[in-house]
Amino acid sequence: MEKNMDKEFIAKRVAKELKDGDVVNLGIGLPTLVANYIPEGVEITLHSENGFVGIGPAPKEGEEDPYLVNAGGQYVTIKPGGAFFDSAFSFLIVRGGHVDVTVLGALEVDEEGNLANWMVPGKMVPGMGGAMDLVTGAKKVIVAMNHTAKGAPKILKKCRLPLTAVKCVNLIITEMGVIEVTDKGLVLKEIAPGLTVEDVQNATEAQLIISDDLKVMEV
Amino acid sequence: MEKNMDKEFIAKRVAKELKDGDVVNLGIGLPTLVANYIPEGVEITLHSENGFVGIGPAPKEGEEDPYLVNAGGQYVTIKPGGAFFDSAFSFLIVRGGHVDVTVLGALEVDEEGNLANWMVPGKMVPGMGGAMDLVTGAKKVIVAMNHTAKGAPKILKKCRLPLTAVKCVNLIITEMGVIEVTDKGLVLKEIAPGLTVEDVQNATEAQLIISDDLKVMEV
Amino acid sequence: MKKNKVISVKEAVDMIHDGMTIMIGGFLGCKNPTKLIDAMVEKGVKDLTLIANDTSFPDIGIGKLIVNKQVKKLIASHIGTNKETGNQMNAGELEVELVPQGTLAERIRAGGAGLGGILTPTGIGTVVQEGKTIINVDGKDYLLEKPLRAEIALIVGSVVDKSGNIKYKKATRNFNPLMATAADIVIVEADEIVEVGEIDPDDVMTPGLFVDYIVSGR
Amino acid sequence: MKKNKVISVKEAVDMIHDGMTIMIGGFLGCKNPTKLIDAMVEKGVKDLTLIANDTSFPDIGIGKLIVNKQVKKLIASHIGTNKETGNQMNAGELEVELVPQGTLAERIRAGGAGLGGILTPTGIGTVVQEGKTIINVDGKDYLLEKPLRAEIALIVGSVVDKSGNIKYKKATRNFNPLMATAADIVIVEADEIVEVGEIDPDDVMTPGLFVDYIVSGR
Repeated sequence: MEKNMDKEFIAKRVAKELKDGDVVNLGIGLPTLVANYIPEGVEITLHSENGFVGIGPAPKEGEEDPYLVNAGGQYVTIKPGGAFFDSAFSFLIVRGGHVDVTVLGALEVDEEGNLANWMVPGKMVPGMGGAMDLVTGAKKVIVAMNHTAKGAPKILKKCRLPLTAVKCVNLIITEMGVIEVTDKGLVLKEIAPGLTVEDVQNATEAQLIISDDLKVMEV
Repeated sequence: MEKNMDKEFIAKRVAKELKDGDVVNLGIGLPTLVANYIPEGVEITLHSENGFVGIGPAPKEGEEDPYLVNAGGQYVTIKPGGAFFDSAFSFLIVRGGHVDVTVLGALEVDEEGNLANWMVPGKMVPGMGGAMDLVTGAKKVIVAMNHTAKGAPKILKKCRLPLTAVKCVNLIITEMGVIEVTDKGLVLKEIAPGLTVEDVQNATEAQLIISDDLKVMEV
Repeated sequence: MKKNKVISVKEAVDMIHDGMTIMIGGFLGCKNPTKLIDAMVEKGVKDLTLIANDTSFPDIGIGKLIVNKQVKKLIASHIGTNKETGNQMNAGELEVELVPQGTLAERIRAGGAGLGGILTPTGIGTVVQEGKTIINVDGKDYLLEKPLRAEIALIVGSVVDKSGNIKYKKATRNFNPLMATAADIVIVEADEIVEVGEIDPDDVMTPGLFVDYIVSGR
Repeated sequence: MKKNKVISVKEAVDMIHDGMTIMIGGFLGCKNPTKLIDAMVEKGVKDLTLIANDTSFPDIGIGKLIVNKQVKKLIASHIGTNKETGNQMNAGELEVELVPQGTLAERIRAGGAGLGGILTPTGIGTVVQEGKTIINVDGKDYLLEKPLRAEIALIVGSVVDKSGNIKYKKATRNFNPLMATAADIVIVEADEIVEVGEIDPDDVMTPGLFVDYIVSGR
């Protein structure tokens, strides 16, 4: 699959994890795409960590409101029933466990559910922004990412980059499969069409436990 | 002086301590009277710990608003320029040092500025309400009270009742005088008309230091 | 979030059982959720742990729960306006934990905010510090005060939309927005229920995501 | 409180000196106090310790202070949108303390609220915990995060009355109401200045008692 098709495929699969009524925070990049694929009949509330819930679609050209941007600084809208608040309250929502699902990218994830997604020492140090609070506080943390980076596995035995948080990831969704983080390790629960378990394991440094009930990934 | 005249006298003297622009919290009882004697040209903002600033005068009969009571549960009004908030924010104001002056009664005060005003074990245990936060957080703590209770001194060498806070009182204003709490002890700075220093000391358990610049209390 | 969270007072009180920990909003009877409280009194649910600013007056709001001896343990800042609270406390029938008002607010907020506690100077050198950890930060002592949470919070809202967004009017805000964040189930008694979208997003003081159920206070 | 706190941008910036600790509100350039910042750039005040969520973009708001090398130390949650920040950090010209966004907000709030610190689970097991005290509360580890305060806070307000009461509109609230509580001098850059009494007391998000001066952002 091509990169862009991968992204779409991953985003669609993530969207299926969301339940009616969920409060959801979507990270910048791939995770943002998830909003485009919310299943029929499911209504979710999107949290924007700069200070509101109820993110709506992008505004039409010429209707951008300088008072209304998302946490990435892009112009957005707010849906009826949304609410604005300050940064302390925004992270009361996050840290207090009032966000049902957060979806974000990763540089590395490991067998224990440790996550590294905020810096590469000496290279990229953008800061953690709200990520550390989100993965610590959200009820469910879904990592949505490409399975490998330039051919190198991103799902490792042990993260090597500085962590975002320890034992925080619940589910990993890539273009190759769906992996659940359990006390026993990483369980491959779904596999992308056309791939074998060996394909996935070969692209993964961590040892995968294969679910007795392994399914084909559907989006 | 009679009790009620005492109260009025004390309240008037306390009012002279308030400066234009001060944010002030007045305790229940005698301290509340202070609001009636604010000097001409001085505008203060009254803080109500249940959640607003800008307490106005009592409403006219028939114009009481069940949504608008003070921390004593009495109907009040709010002045133009006032603001409502929740209890956490109300005490952010208090604890954070944003109240310039708090005026409250005492059961006992001592030489170190320790204050006891919230309980008499086995007898009266109303709870501290906001008092502990107020005397800990306000920039200036003024105790306004009768000098003695049933003839017994209330200004002691050391408080015997459970404390509201340690070393918190800045100024004590009674019907007999004005006493400043300093590192060296209690300094009598003003004395009520017609009284001698001995009169005040006799009604006081703590040793008073007499100010070189002792003045007659004027209201 | 459910799209319409409005239920009857009876349905609400059916969720409240003996022995539960309950937060109740309001300040000295000013806008306690009286319909819910009256129904609790009628149901006779008992052995409650109650977290509230005060116990109001004997015949008003929360006060009735005390008079009716439905509360086993009380966490509050002030009980002086309801003599019955003091009587039951002195008789050993009611356990009372008195908490400075600002600390009570901050502990509830911490419970809602996922904080493990807050450090406050309030209570240092008093009976409030008994049994608590004192932590020195940069030369000054503070009490470590732990978060408070409840199984159910019963709060009031002046204007509530059907998704649970709340606007509080005037001095009725008090502990309500804090309690809304710190309980497993949050039930708001609404003075006025409106359609979703009728409250300006700038005016929402408690977002609907915190609210599970709405009852009419009318 | 002064009755009319409105001053000129020049009078405001005259209060800002080399070496000061300054908080600046806004989020990724969304409503930084740009008039005040531009005047700071013009004045060339330097060696600042800056507390802000982020360093915006190189040519917008706070970003200019970085590009102009006026900041000695930065406390922020995110610097990825302004490459110059990273460059100066890597070159050892700028000291950067990266703080999780929720922790940054809570530390500023603690500074305003007179708290000695807060206990947060965020950052446990990461580089954020380096040099900090870990406190176990009821079996769970938390970081003790200390309060932040500044000498001056420069914030924005959408509607500000002459006594300093502020209403923020939409997503412009972010760190502004927190910073308003946590600095010795608070200067608000107002989109609109109105007379006292024009903002409904229910709509005031920062009471005027926190605000020392107002400048027009028009």
